[in-house]
Amino acid sequence: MNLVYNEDQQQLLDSARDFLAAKSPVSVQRRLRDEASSSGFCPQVWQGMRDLGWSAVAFEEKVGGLEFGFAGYAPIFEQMGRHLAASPLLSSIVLCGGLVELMGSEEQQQQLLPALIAGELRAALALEESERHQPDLIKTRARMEQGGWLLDGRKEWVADGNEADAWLVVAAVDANELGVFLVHAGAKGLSLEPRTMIDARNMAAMTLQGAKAERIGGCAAEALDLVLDRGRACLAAELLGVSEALFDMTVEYLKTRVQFGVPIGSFQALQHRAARLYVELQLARSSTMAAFSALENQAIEVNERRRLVSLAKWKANICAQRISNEAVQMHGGIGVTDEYDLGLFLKRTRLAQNQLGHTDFHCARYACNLSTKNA
Amino acid sequence: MNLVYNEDQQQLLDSARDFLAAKSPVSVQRRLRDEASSSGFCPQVWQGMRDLGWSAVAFEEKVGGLEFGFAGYAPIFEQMGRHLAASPLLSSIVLCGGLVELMGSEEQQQQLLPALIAGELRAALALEESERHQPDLIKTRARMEQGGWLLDGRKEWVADGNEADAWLVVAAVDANELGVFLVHAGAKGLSLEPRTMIDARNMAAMTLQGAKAERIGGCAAEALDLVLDRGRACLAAELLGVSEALFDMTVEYLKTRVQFGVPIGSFQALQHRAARLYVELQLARSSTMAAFSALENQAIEVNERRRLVSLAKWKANICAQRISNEAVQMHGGIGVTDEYDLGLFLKRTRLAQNQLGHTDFHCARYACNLSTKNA
Amino acid sequence: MSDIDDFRKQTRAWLEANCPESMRTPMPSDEMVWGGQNLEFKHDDQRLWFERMRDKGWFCPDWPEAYGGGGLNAQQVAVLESEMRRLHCRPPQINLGIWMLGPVLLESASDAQKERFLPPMARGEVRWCQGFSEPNAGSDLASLRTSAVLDGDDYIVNGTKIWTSYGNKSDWMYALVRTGPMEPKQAGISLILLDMHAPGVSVSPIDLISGKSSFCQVFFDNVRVPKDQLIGEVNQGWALGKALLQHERRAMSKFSEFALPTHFDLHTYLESFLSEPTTSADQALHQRAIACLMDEEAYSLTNRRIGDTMRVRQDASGLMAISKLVHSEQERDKFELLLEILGNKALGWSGDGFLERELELTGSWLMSFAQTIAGGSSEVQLNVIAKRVLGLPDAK
Amino acid sequence: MSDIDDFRKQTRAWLEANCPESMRTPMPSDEMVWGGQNLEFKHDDQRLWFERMRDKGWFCPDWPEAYGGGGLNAQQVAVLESEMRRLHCRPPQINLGIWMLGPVLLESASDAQKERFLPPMARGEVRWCQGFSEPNAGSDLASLRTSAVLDGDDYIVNGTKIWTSYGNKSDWMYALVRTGPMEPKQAGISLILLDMHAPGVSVSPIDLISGKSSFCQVFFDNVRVPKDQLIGEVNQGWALGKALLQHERRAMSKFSEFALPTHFDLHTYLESFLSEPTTSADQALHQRAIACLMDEEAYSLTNRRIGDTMRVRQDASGLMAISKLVHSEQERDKFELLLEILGNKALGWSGDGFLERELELTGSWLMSFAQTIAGGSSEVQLNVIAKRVLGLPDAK
Repeated sequence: MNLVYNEDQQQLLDSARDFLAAKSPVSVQRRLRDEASSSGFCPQVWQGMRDLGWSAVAFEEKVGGLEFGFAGYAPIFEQMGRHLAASPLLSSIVLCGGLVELMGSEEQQQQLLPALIAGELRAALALEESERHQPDLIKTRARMEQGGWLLDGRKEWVADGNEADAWLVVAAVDANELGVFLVHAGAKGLSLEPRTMIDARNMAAMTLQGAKAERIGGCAAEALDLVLDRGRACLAAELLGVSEALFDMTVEYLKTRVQFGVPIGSFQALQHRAARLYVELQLARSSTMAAFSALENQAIEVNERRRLVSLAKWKANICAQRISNEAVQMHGGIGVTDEYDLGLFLKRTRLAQNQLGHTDFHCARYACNLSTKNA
Repeated sequence: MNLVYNEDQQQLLDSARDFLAAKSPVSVQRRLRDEASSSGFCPQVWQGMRDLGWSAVAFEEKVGGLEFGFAGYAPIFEQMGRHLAASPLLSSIVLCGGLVELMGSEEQQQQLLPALIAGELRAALALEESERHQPDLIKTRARMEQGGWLLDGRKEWVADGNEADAWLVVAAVDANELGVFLVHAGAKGLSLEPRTMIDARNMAAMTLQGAKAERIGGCAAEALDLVLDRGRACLAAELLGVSEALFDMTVEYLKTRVQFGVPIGSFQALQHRAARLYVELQLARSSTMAAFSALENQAIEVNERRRLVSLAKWKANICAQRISNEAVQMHGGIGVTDEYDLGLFLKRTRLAQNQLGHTDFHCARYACNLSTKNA
Repeated sequence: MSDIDDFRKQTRAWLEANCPESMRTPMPSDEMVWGGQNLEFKHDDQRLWFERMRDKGWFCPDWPEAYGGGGLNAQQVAVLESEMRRLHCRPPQINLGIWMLGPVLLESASDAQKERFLPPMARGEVRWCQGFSEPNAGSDLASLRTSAVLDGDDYIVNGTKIWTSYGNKSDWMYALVRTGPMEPKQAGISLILLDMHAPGVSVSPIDLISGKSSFCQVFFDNVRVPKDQLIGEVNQGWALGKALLQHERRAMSKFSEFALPTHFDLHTYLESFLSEPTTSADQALHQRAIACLMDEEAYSLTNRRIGDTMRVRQDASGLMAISKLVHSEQERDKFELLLEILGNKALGWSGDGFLERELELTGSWLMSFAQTIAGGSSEVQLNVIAKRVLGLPDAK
Repeated sequence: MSDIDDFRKQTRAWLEANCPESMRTPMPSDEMVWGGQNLEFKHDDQRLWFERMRDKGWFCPDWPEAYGGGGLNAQQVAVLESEMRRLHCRPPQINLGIWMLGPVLLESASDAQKERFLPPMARGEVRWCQGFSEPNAGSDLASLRTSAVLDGDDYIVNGTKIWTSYGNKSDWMYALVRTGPMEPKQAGISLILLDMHAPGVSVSPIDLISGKSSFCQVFFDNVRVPKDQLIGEVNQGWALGKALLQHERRAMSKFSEFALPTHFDLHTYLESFLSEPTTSADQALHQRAIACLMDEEAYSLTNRRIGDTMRVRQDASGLMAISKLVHSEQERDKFELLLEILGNKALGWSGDGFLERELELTGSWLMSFAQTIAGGSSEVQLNVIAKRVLGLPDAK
């Protein structure tokens, strides 16, 4: 386990920072919101990310990947958080691409992965059926008719679900088995309703009424568990980046805002609170680094991977919530104005906190996977 | 509901403060500890309390009581907490006296209550069978033999159980019914083992092997619930007093201890922490006052009484834990020395916190009794 | 029967006869009546209740009758308030002028000023806003820079005020301005009254993270203010401003007492969304919500204790000092919990797919961040508790 | 094969041959070997291991061989440490002199002083204690008052030191004393070494809330200290003291690395006492314990990250600055939770009815309060993080 970025990761971090600072400053996100963008991301930025190889990072060469390893996503998502950059990287590449890679037949892989990597096919994962993450609560059913699969059900919260080219839908094949099904845009019996969220990104509800689907692989439980863990680690890294951005803005504000003739950062009560936020940030970073290490480690026990990923998402959630609240409070009035960027970061934290498992979810999951810790 | 002391309560408070300051300063408690007192309280102080009428406060005149009302115990226990005074007032009067008053036959009342009030008979309640308060978990059994009751079982934590003249033992009569049984000192089949606790008060484990007992009244559930609520309110008041004593010591220390050429109370970080403790203290006081009001109110719904009493004990527990920890921390080195009184208060808080329901117990109990709140 | 019992009897009878039934129900925020030049009523009962209370002089029951008040003594005011509470009467109008500026004018204005400003205020004819904060003077109010320079019989006012509630809907403003030099800061400040329709005044509502808001920034570009609209002595306005803030705090607590219990009753949400927690994650969330409810009840008991304490004429200043801090933080914490309970349902911004109350919850959550900052930030409250209540020493 | 690989191979072989099996097991606190004049060994393996490491010079592997050290370079020391860790070798002795005073002597003492003090230290013949804190100089160390006044060739030392660990078992003390005037405070302080057996030195162990302790108060009544036992320049000891505290922090982290994983593994207790929480109260407690465990793991990962960061030669000072704060507070919080989990079982003081580990837990809980104060209180740690790590400005 390595808890600092190696040279390759550091290079990725630097290039991600330079690219996002230049092409995806927060103003881009603000404009997407003000223009009520239906996709919630900027196509040019997404193109730029692909040009930098971000969509290929973790895949094998035979499907067009770079074989860099999954840990490459730690610096990338961290920087996406820092710059508040929206993109379909998580939905289309990490989650959908990951499922195809792990479960798809040779043919499906060859057909889908290069297209996903190239951005010719943008896919979104249709999993959640309730307002909080419950990956086991799947009521959407898949049935076989005339040799083909048809899906019935409703997915409430499909991230990046609007205007996607395809969706991977998690559905129950029978009482004990979950499957993953590919549904293409325009399929009969498929309808989507956009949802406007506080982070102004792309979210949709989906109704499936006998929608035609192609099954990807077989029993999904294991692969889904792993792919969701990858997604959780990416969200932890994003939250870490968001938190660091908020923290840096706040420390800078404490140093420059003058009240009563002195910088407010000289007030000891604020100093101690800032110091405690720094502590939280460091604990969150260590946990996130460990989660990525666990995901890179082929030999790791499943329970240990789960435990470390849940630790990371739990801690990143807590850290982001606490830092965003304190950032607003320490900024005072200006922090609650829409004009200032802080609120945009705050709003993003809550979506990312809730996605793929809120704080209590991961606390409970950690407990369930604890037994091997000392084994 | 009245949330401030009325004139009568205020007089009780003043007289309790004067009496305890004169006769039961903290040094008395320290001496009891150093001498490893087996009773854990000072007989003269207990005599003085009875002379002041504290053992008679809430009883009816016909059994020698003052009919002052139960709310008289709020100022008394608050002051006992403030002065760290040990006495059998809770065990012998509030709990045992209360059960006899509520459940006993006319004859039992006439026989027992005047003796309890006069201190001729000191009784203790043998209830708990596990290390945390679980009033429903009673494995001690009562059986009838030759027209008399015999008890079998083990009580682990009997407060003021050493050297008592009698005990009220809570035992199961059958699977659905609890009863209260009077066991006298020296009964065959009864044995006690003293336990030396960190607060140096009186605690014992009790073994019952066919011990002869007299039943007090009938089904105990309802009366026990009420009497335990009274005890919880008294403990909340005691914890409030302990917390206020700790808080006052701390604020005084902050004003006088000089470091870096200034009183440490001028450091803003400590000021804000002290201010937050003050807030906790006020919330705890309001809740405790409401609990006593609820106990005085004959017309109150049982659920509302339970809810308010659990709120008070919960908040007093939290407040005491937080204030005791902060008191030690803000005192620095001197706070952890045995020579300084602070540690004696700290140690008492944890026993009182645990007695008759720790924090989570009362949180859960509050939830169970919440439904009538808005009804 | 004593005089006061007699007064209680009469008051109760009058309220029962004159307060329309519909004015005895909880008041949604969009049914508040704001006094001012542009009075608006949603229905006749509101107007009836407004006019009847106005004609009794009971918008400001403790003011002298000469200025349009009710002329009641403190005991009678307490009776009136308790009787109104008993019947759940809504306040007939909301008026910052009466609650905050009025008492200061009564104490410190000239007779001519009182005669000019108080009676229309008492009739609810003027809507007042407050001009204290500035972009660079937040918690450090005394560093304000809006200047008022004497030019003949007028002050020429230049500068800007921020966080002025309903600045865009108000008729007049009471403002702190700098009439003297910068140092020492407090010594050069005066309290003036100015007409929001005067030339050179412009108002921009401020967008908050929660969306549109009632807060405004007000700009003054060579606004002429006749010098007889300065209250008290020149350069002595700081004390008046502090007195005003005291009244503001009292008004705020009165306001929250009258206001409808928040739409966002955690208990109700808990019953709807988490009544039978099954997973251990849900149980943990449930427990945290219960703890939050318990703290809310402890706070509401503390508010009752303030009343009980004052009733027996004991000092309630310590309790009053914690009230805003506790309430605003509890609200924010409650919304944070509601967000976790409702998950994505509480993270919508607009449009289909969300119930109105869900969107309202999201807005109220975001607005709750402003509440721990506006009207004296939590940090200022903690300073006040530490220094005034606990007597801890100043730094250095 | 590179030199360092070669060194690793040799070291591994030597350790495997020379470290007795029993010295490769976790070390209970009562099996620590303390170097000093009164060496005590519980069994022969301890002595063997002590003597073999001593003879290699590996009590202080990085010191010059001339002073009895191992003469290893930084890379070799790292290899030695990692190999010892690999085999779970116990430290052969605990010696504050070597870990804290030694490096300062190497940097700042005269040659004569080095020759006199370092070799016996390197052989583990002297047990050292630290004389910094005083009753009125806690966090504000520079306000210390113990005086050393020159009288011929001796300093006459008067005053008192507090919180001296094992003052009653130590042979020598390094102490900060005041040789110059009070103002400016830091400028009049010197570092001296003194013999604890010198006339006029008396020592009283301090009783803590947890009972007997290893902390002592040391009193100096006209103690004569030869002036060649003053290290560095007169009145320039403050910088040396600060350097010592830096070494103390590093030693503390080494110490905690070597020490037996705490007896009080929350996870184990949780499995014994709350493995199947049934009541909702127990579930809440269980959840809080899990959160506590998670924070513990996040901390232990952070400690690993310090190592990883240093390995790639990046700046780990920020992480090191949080370490003591986080660890000591987590320990206290963990004990608070254990108290709630064990209820009355964790509230016993002595005697029958309690298991030894229960009583030990109670003592450790009480002792945990001292850990957030001793060795730089949490408040001092927060100041350091705020100022040195975050660069926030000083007040005024």
